[in-house]
Amino acid sequence: MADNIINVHEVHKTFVSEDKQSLWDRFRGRTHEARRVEVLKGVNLQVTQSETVVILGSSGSGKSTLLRCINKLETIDSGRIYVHGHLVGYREQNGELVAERASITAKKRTDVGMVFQHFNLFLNKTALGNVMAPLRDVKKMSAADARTKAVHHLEMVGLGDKLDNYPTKLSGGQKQRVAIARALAMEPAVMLFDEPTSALDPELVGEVLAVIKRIAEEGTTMVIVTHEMQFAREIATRIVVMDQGLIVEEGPPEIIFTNPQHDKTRALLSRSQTSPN
Amino acid sequence: MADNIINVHEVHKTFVSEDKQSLWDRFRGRTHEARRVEVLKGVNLQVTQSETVVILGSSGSGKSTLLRCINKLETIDSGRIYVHGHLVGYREQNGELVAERASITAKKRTDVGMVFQHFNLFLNKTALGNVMAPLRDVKKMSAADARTKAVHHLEMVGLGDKLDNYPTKLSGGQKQRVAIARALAMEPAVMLFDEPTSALDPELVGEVLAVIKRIAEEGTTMVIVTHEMQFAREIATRIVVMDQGLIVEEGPPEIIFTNPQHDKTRALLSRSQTSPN
Amino acid sequence: AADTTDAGADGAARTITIATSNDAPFSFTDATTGELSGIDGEMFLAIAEQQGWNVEVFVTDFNTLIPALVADKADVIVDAMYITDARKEQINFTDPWYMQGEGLLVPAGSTVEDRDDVAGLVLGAQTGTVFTDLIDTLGGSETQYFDSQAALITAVENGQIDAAFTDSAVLAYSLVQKPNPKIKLVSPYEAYFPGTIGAGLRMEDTELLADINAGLADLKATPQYLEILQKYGLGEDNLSE
Amino acid sequence: MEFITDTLAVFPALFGAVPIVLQLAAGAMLLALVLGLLTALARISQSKVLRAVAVFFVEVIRGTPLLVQLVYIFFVLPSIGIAIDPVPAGILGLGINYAAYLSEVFRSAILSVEAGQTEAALSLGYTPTKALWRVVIPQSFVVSLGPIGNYFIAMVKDTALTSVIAVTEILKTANILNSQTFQTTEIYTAAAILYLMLSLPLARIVVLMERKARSRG
Amino acid sequence: MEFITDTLAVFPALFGAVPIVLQLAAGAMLLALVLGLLTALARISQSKVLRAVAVFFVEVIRGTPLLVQLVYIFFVLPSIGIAIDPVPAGILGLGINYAAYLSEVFRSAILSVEAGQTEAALSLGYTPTKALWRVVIPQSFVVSLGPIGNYFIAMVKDTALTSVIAVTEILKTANILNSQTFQTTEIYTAAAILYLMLSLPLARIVVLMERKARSRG
Ligand SMILES: Nc1ncnc2c1ncn2[C@@H]1O[C@H](COP(=O)(O)OP(=O)(O)OP(=O)(O)O)[C@@H](O)[C@H]1O
Ligand SMILES: Nc1ncnc2c1ncn2[C@@H]1O[C@H](COP(=O)(O)OP(=O)(O)OP(=O)(O)O)[C@@H](O)[C@H]1O
Ligand SMILES: [Mg+2]
Ligand SMILES: [Mg+2]
Repeated sequence: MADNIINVHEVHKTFVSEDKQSLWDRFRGRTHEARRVEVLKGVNLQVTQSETVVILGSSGSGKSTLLRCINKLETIDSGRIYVHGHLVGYREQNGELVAERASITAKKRTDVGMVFQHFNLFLNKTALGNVMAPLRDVKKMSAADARTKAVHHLEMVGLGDKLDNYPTKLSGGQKQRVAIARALAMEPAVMLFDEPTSALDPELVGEVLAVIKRIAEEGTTMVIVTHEMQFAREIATRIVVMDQGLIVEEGPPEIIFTNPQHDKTRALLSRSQTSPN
Repeated sequence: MADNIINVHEVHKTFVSEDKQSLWDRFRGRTHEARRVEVLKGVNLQVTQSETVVILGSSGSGKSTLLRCINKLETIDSGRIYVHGHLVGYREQNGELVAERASITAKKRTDVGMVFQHFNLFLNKTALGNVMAPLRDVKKMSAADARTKAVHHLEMVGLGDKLDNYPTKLSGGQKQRVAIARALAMEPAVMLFDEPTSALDPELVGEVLAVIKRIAEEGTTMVIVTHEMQFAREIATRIVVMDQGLIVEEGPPEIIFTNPQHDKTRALLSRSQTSPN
Repeated sequence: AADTTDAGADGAARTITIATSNDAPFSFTDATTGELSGIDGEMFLAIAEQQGWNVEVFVTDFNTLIPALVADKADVIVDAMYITDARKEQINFTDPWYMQGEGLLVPAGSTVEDRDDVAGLVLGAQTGTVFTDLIDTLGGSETQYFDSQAALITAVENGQIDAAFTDSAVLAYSLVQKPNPKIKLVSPYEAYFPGTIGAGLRMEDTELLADINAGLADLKATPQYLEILQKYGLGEDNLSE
Repeated sequence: MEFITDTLAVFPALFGAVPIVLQLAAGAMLLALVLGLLTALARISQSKVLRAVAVFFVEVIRGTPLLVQLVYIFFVLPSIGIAIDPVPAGILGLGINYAAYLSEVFRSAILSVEAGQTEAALSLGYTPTKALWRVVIPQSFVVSLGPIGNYFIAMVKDTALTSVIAVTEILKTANILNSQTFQTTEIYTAAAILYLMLSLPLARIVVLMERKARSRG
Repeated sequence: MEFITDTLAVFPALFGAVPIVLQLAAGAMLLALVLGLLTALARISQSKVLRAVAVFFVEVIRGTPLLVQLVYIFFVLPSIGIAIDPVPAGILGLGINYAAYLSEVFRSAILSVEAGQTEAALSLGYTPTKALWRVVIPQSFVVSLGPIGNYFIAMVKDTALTSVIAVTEILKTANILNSQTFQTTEIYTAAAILYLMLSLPLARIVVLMERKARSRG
């Protein structure tokens, strides 16, 4: 298992949200019982070098939460998540998970690149500035080196001519490609994509998918959450189907798409066939 | 022509929008040339008692603008719009249109009821308050009479049990039905609907369309802009197709739907057949 | 308060509003009794009693006394105001009530012995008093103006200024009220500005001026006059001729 | 310990000034609300003259210190024959000053009410004026509640400035006490605490009102 | 006419006070920015103690009048051995007062930066602290620019309050002139105009800065 890049083992995750309280209750310090939703109910997933894992699942099934847990953007209740054989965000102490120092977590996170649905570009920086910033701030590269590297990665995603544009002057597809370049420039062992095209206008989806496809072909290890079935089928080396906080089916795309076993998988596939979007 | 409830004659309407100026230009009082868009290019439309006219047309063709002009929510460049034989918002003086007193326009507007895409319920009033407000403020009815009438109309649209709900506590379909009741309670000679269901979740569309259908069956004169083709076909006594500021085709639904003459009409109908929404 | 001077025509007692900056020991409302007190205060009360007036008190900063009078906020300034030519251009003064001069207040450890020693020091006075003119001539490194005598004294105590010039009576009185080891009065000290104190009135109120002058003359003829001065630490030196 | 008892001993005298403070704040707020709303209406009116007058008023008031405005009203206006007593002058000064700020609150609240609300009212036969008063302004008040409340708290504190125009409010009372007893520390500590006792509960109320208004939305 | 020439004649004397006003405002603003940012960071920090201290500071300062704070700093602090000259005391008082208000500006600006920005930074290997300083705070400054500018204008006007602690700023200069020449109307009119001359251009600049910041957004 140690040669897995990602190893998710029996992970449980519960969200606790407080019920909306009335004005007076709050004023008097009364708290309602919290509402607890178990979003991941014991998830297991291994990703090895150069795999392209595509996660499918209907809305609310826990796909985003799983990705966020891998990157320690969420805490987990129980279970273990190893990246490159190391726990991220925790130390193990007498079989319990204990939070580790933030600076150590930060260092480990550079092994995992993440691309968000809403891009999350730094709004006060140009395209170039976005890619350079972590190289300088985190990797401590010199300005010149960071610049060379950033330009290289921006050219790779076809944005060599937009270096000095601020995010507001970029289309959605361009923004997402900057976000991909920014993550790639950090040379992570694995890239996580959370619905990278679902915030894009239909005509811009293609350019981003093309970039992701090229990265996959170069052998980058990737986990991708997407609703683009056609794309999933083309790119995935393995399909993982989630439902209600569990992985209910997984396998190579040619099998999942032609011979789905689980009801949920069938429902997902049939829905995508009738309506083109 | 005088027995027409609405008579739109050669109406032109141009929107003038100023180009976005740079900070410095504004500061120094420099103005760019205004951008002028002619949205209505000579529209003619007559609506007689108990007709249900449905206006079709692609986005930007001027449908909303036409409805808004009828109710004098927009000024017009030239042409004449008569409601019940009277100009609305203007007096004619030496063949020119001159703005009339606001109080006179207000009085004439009570002849025309309008239902908006976004409902525009008064947010600080309950369902009942919304329907009562214009009865009291405009029709000067007593509180008791206004209340009786408001309750009656709210019951007619199936909201007898939601009288005391504020808009925030109503679903989209319920809000739209309150808006319809509010307009109907003023007993207008004609009701204008501007895409009354396009802001609704699909499952709520039906309840609103049912209400409109019932009103039509009671013989209320109506002009409806909608993209619901099936509904248009069922309800319309006449279909009017607009394109780029002009009425390009009109006729009874059975003819328009089965034997469309104009390219635009064919395009509209074919589009609606392939995609169910 | 403004136009009460005209009241009383119908025989009811006339009400006179006096303006004061409320500095002890000249004219101030006693914190415990609520009564108008002080040298000028008690003298005016004596005059008022004799003339049959009711007295109201209007408190404002010293530098706004004259504006307040001119703006009709009060009828008479009763606040140990020196009779000066500059002020006479704005208001009328009564006959002199008494005489007094300035004192020099310094921190306890100060070596200042006379006003000639203050050159190069940080000097302070109350805004609007005649002493602002004085300290401008003394060559201080800096001059600061305070809105009240209390603030001025506190500033010396705090070491924020090195020397303060103001009415000697105030300084003496404040040290009696709150003995303070951090400050001292320079003594002996001969006033540079022995001045004459009077009450101020609007130019046009000549009738009231005559009434007060008459009352004052009567008061001076009684032993009460000297008693009031002595009660607040002044004496025969301060009698006006 | 002595400090505490001395400080407590100051309170009774200061309490005497609280009614004046409340009178000032209440009177000035009323004036500010009325004048502020009128100014806001002038600023969004059709009349160029009204708009210009309103802008001029707002700019001049917001461009000069309240302290200067109070001095002006109290000492300068009498020279053109308008003599006003300290408390009315304080109410006038505070009221006019805050009217300028409140007018901006009202104006932006009125503009923040969706155009759809006005259009709905017009389509139902309201005149533009009636739509403004019956539909738009009531909704804008809900939006304005929070800012108005905060300005009221600021105003309670700004009553301290009226000490320069001879209003015997808390600070002036403290000054007077100080010039007789010279217990500087105790007196001003008590004054500060008294202001806190006035403004903190008000702040609490404003927060509650704001939440309430929002939850009704 | 005479009024106008008399008023104009007052200006040279008042101009002398402008450098002090600018010194006060600039110094106090610098202090307020630093202290305000620190307070904002304390309020959003993990430490309960820091948060409580910050809240206490903000509430006490916002609950008491600036005038009382200035009097306190100038007349009361010396009794515990901290004697400060008028101008430094004015800078300290204005700075502390505005720090409390700016801390709220910074806090809400920081919270208004989308969580996605922080998450992106974390996912790229920034520590939370670094993400705050390198990603969130620079963006929050852009949002804060307008409010900061407006507070600066308010501060320029509030320098008038330092007249009570013997700072010879514009109002104090006017008071001194007035007690010598008694030209009340001319002097205070000139003072009011001088304040307008300072604050109106500043207001213009703030509007421009705000628009500029928004257009970059
Ligand atoms: N911060 C949160 N607090 C409370 N509940 C949350 C939170 N984040 C997510 N959830 C809940 O967790 C569940 C799973 O969410 P998640 O975002 O992982 O779903 P998803 O599979 O990514 O769905 P989608 O396709 O809509 O993005 C949902 O029910 C969601 O409401
Ligand atoms: N206030 C306005 N200022 C400038 N242009 C406007 C304005 N309102 C509408 N337009 C323009 O007028 C044209 C017609 O608009 P209108 O809203 O009447 O179209 P429509 O047929 O109702 O379209 P839709 O189906 O999208 O509602 C559009 O190009 C629109 O951009
Ligand atoms: Mg998701
Ligand atoms: Mg439309």
